[in-house]
Amino acid sequence: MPSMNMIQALNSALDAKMAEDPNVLSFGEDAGYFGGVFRVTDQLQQKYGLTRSFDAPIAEGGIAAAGIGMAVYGLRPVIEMQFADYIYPAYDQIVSEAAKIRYRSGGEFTVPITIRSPYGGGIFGGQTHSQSPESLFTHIAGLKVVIPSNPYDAKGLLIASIEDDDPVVFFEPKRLYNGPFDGWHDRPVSPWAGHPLADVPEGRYAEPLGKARLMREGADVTLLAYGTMVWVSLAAAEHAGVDAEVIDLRTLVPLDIDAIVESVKKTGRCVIVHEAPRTSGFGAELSALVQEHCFHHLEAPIERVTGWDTPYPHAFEWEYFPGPKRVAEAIKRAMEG
Amino acid sequence: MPSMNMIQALNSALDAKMAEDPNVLSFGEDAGYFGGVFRVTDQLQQKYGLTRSFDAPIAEGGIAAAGIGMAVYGLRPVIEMQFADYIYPAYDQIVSEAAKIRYRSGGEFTVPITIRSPYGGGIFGGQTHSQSPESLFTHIAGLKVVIPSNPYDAKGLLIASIEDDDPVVFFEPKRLYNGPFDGWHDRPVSPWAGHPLADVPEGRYAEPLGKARLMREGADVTLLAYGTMVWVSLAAAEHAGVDAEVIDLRTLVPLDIDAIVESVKKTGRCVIVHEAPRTSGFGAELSALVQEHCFHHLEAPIERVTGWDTPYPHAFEWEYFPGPKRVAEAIKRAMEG
Amino acid sequence: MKKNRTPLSLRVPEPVCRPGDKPDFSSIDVGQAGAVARPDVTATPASMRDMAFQLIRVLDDEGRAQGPWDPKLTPDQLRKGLTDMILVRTFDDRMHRAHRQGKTSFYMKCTGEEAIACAQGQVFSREDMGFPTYRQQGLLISRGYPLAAMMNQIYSNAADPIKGRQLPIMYSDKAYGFFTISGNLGTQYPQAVGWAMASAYKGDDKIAAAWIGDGATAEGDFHNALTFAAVYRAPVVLNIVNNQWAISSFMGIAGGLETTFASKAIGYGLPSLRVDGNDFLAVWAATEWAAERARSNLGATVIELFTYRAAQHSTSDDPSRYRPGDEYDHWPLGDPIQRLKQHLIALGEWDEERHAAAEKDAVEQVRAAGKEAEAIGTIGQSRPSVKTMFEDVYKEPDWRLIRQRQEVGV
Amino acid sequence: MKKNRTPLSLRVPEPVCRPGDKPDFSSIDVGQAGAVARPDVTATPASMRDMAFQLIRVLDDEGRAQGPWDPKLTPDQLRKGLTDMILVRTFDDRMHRAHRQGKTSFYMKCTGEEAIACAQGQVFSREDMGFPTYRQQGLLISRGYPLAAMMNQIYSNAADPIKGRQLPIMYSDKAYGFFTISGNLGTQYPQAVGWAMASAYKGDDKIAAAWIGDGATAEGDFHNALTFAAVYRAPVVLNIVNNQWAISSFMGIAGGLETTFASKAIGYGLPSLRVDGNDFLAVWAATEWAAERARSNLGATVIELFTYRAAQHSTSDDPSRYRPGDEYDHWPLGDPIQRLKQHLIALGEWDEERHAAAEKDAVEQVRAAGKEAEAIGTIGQSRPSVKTMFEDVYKEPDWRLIRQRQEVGV
Ligand SMILES: Cc1ncc(C[n+]2csc(CCOP(=O)(O)OP(=O)(O)O)c2C)c(N)n1
Ligand SMILES: Cc1ncc(C[n+]2csc(CCOP(=O)(O)OP(=O)(O)O)c2C)c(N)n1
Ligand SMILES: [Mg+2]
Ligand SMILES: [Mg+2]
Repeated sequence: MPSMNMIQALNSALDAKMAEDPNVLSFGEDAGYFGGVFRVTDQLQQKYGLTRSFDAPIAEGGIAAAGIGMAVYGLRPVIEMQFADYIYPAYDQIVSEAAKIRYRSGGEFTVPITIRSPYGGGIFGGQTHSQSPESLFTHIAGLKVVIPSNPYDAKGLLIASIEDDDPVVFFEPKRLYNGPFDGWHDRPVSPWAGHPLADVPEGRYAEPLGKARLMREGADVTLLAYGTMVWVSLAAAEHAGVDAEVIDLRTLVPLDIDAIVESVKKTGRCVIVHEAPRTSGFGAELSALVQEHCFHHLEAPIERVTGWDTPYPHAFEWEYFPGPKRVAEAIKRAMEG
Repeated sequence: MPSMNMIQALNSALDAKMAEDPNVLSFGEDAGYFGGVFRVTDQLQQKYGLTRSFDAPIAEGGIAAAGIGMAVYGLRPVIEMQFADYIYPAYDQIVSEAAKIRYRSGGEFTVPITIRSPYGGGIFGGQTHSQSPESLFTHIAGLKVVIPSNPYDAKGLLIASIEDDDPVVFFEPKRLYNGPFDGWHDRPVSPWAGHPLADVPEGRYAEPLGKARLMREGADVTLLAYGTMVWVSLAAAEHAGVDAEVIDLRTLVPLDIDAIVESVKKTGRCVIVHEAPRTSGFGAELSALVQEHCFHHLEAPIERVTGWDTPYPHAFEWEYFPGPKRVAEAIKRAMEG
Repeated sequence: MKKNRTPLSLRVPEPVCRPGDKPDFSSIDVGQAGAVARPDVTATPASMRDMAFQLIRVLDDEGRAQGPWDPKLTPDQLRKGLTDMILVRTFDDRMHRAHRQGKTSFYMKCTGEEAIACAQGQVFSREDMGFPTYRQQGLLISRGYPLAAMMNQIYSNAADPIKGRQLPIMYSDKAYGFFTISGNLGTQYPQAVGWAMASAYKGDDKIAAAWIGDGATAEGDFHNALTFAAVYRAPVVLNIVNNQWAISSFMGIAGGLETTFASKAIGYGLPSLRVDGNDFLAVWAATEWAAERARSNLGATVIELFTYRAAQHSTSDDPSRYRPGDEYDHWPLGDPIQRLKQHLIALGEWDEERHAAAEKDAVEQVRAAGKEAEAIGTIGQSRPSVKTMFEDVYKEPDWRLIRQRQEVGV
Repeated sequence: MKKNRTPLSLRVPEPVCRPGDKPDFSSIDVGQAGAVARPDVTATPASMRDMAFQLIRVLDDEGRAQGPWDPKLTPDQLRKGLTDMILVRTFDDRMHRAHRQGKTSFYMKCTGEEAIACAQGQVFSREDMGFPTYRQQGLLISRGYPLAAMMNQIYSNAADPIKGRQLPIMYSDKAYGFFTISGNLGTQYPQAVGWAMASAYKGDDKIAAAWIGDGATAEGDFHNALTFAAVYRAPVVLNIVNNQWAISSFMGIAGGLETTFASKAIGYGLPSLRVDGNDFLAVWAATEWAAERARSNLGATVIELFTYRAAQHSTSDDPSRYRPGDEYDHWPLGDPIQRLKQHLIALGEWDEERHAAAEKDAVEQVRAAGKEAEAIGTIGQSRPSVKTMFEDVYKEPDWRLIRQRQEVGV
């Protein structure tokens, strides 16, 4: 089985679907000939032709709207938003249209679109190349929200998203494109090569939406994370020396509530980690759900470790980024109760 | 003191500020000559002239951007988004620009804008005249979010918002414009006239941002609400026959955390009510904050009573709307623990 | 560096007339019927920019068809156009009354604009996809869509085809080539372009059409639509219904004082036509031209349909608060029904008697449909099953929706 | 209804040349220096639509100033323009090297486009407000902004005027009439219009100017800016820097094959000028025209500045992957520095020796500034105090920010 980094795995997902389904096409800013600023659509135009993987005008709203129109027609467009920070001009089309067309038309028109977007920090991208806007989409009924943390899931979840008959917002943690970054920014980073989750089969396979992945079994505390924070959480558990259970949520909507509840009922403690600002981040929803479902099992307050309630500050990336130290401290607080 | 409904009180706030500060101006779709589809800006053009209260093109993003540019210049624009459901085309300008200009310019440029918008359901407005998108703004560092529940606060908070040196998103619960609607849609509705909170002074006064209002003192359970849900919560408390403490948050950002914590520590129980869909609604943040601050005082799981995770369905308004019955049930669950 | 001597001042456009003023359309030049040339559909956009500043008219004041844009319709086609328009107006009047009677919470008429959708509903086919706004009920009606089904939607009753989910008049019907109307202005416009791109991508032969109001052209979606249509040469017809009003704002607030709406196409390199929207023949001919262009893989055309919103914006509106009550009477392009009637009579293919009969027939049709729909129920009396509230959010409900439905007990 | 016989197909524009191809600009007509008429600033937009399809050029191939657009600058003004451009290019080169040396995480050059900001920085004043994108460093440099302050920003060091908050080159300086650059393309454009509206509202005499790239004109913000500028007759100059590339996308993806970017103004009823952006004199003259128009309360002008992005998009980019490496050498409008140099020499106001001295002086200035900035520190070596991370989110921090700051322990 070839070892792929996340970029290659995502590219392989698109390749597999485009090979098998002529209704799948891809477009976005710089996503055609050039293959995308992160190279996720590399060589697809060369392989499948100009009309199946192409450049788009710098108009995220237009890209989303055109994709919606295509999806209504019966295609399965995969559109790229160059950075999640630039998804806002498309916000109306995504939340007012893609999310609601099935409902408002009584089920007659549907929008099987996949909206890919690199997201998250840790790449020294400053305010507008580092944001994590996932909770702005989890709030919208009608959207699914998917965030893989490794090459194997990236491919399987992207294929599942493309095959899904509902609109999916698919955020790619760009800090993980090349390796399982654990947040120790001052230590050498490891590449994906050789990592078991970088063993990515050729061809089509799908990972179901709505199923979390247990990354580490543990008895003492449950860590809920997604994207880059999965690796940070694993590192933090190790750093804290605590037998933590680490759950990679993988899809925020639909959420694998059973996996979460089962784990927290077992451990009685819960730490939630995300990069987005704290207030009204997805951690708030997770915290609310956990206390609603596990109130009588909780032995300590649920902790949230998150980005601060500030814009993403270029020079203070590592103070802003919820690194293993901060997560480990939260684990300790959760353990002390 | 004149008795005013909320529309009159908001109009009076604008009038007071425009009279006193030539830098205050107002514009929006149909907001000039006609005075706004809800008449909040009625007669302001006639009184202050064409350039101080005027119509805008149907381009919410342009309205926000023009307002931002004016605010940067030194004016204090008050812009109207005709319905909160139509704020999304302005989302990028609000979250990427208004919210971040002070920060990204090192404090040199500032955006003292007020973004008014009627929001919420209960008026049979269907999917696109009923939404409650507040949590999409509470997540954004740099924005303040204000939601009054009565004429007195509406005026005082709008004046405070206009005077505030940061961008404020000011949501007006349109179901309350004409009366303190308590969610009993099958019972006669009462107008504001005669209500103590409809006694609105002429001229300028401000209610501070960041201070909740205690609407009902109680010992048994804390109800957290804002906008229309304040009145629903009061009705629900009565309906449930429980000695509930009802807190009107009034501003979601900055939030009066002390008032919340004090109350929940006293009652040990908490019910949160909002109209927006449940997942990632502001109730999630409130729930997370309450359990973080009051974990050891909680005697029952925190309840959330919210809109469902569906678009706002025209024919099922009252099944969707979190009415007093549903809130009362949640109160009972909270009491039983 | 030069400095201006006098201080700057902010200009806010105002209409010529406000309530109490005498209506005045003297600033509007409607040209002459038959005067505008008809380029070949293969003409380059650059060669026909002047089309954006003229008004294509076919019917003259005497009701005769003039000039190169005469679509040469058969008497049957003309009569169908006329009776369709009559039916639309009759339906509108009835539904407007239904609102007063409390049978629906909301309604929007297209009075004075009937020629547009009734002609275009015939030029485009049901296999094409229309992306309408809320004033193209004529598309459905001219295609024989069951009036009762429209009423069921308006009444949100148990037979509402879209299950009570939307405000009245927000129809949706795929089989009739009618895309689900959005409450959010403008969003349909670039979607239509995407749909057309998909048809081209597949090598199919279907084209798309979209409608937008003069007011809503200011939305970013309008810009996106024209950019994408031009760049990818999408087979789409982009209609701008310039009825001069956007609720209480006159078209000057959308930039209509500065230039024509048709001229917006120029900056994208798209061809545009500017058409008398109250002239059934002109609308038909221009639409046919644009549709043929799209079908010939020559890309998109923008059509400005110049008309006047004769009625209130919606049942929630009272135009006498912001414009002279009798403004419509002075509007130079008249009434589309009267003008087509006059034409048919001039042709000897129609007369007052037949007209009266057609009006009576329309009333009958609407009455019959009304009976059918009201038998199911008007608003509040009947509605779809509550459990449908939780359906169609996704193809399959997730655990949240299942539990929420259980909580409601349905 | 007619159906097309042949199936539709989707058109995706492609540039004439890709890597490996021989550069070919034969499809581009640059016209003749001096050939384009100069309307009076009071001309109506409708009377000057053709300006959008011509190219205003002053400097001919021999470096002589030709025609009615010659701004008749003094030799001192010309020399300042030239030395400013040299300084900009020198600064760019140095900062680009600084990136390779790990002193900054990012840099963006404006090579080949220096004439635009250097000329316009003189025509507009510091009391006016410029709303730039990331390639208008010439505005600051031509106004004598301290190079060391720019470097401090680029290095995010302790003296960074914007406290380490933004990516390198995202300058902000109110006193220099330079609005904080946004990472989000296009947003500044309608903000500039709002700022100009405010000046007009107050009866002041300040005007605004904004810059946008050819690629970013596709954003909805562009549409909003032009609509609001036209409707409220805002005193603003709206510049489109058409350097033919948007990262890897050629201008055809933004609609540049279909028409000129200047022509976008027509659909809003705004006047537009299309200008040789590599011709310092033409840029100056067109800008002066537009600025005078704005200052005279006649409203906004759109200026397309036609140029070529000679360097890579940013330090993260490698253009040889998507266009011929030697394309710039074949670009017909040449290099702005060379052209102004040639002009000054032709006037007898400059020579090779003085040019070499100017280049040396620029290197010296940049070196001195570099020393100053590097003494404070390059990226990672020095930065503002961590506690500033929590400042300026609001005027006053709320309890969240106070507690979060405490959590960080600063
Ligand atoms: C995005 C958005 N903004 C505002 C509205 C509120 N609104 C509904 S109709 C209307 C006026 C539209 O005018 P126009 O586009 O000219 O269409 P017309 O009603 O004249 O047919 C407005 C402002 C809306 N529905 N959507
Ligand atoms: C809203 C938004 N979308 C996408 C980007 C990413 N991006 C940065 S520069 C750029 C190309 C811009 O091209 P153009 O406008 O022509 O300006 P130029 O770089 O040529 O000066 C893109 C796509 C962005 N910064 N903002
Ligand atoms: Mg209109
Ligand atoms: Mg460019």
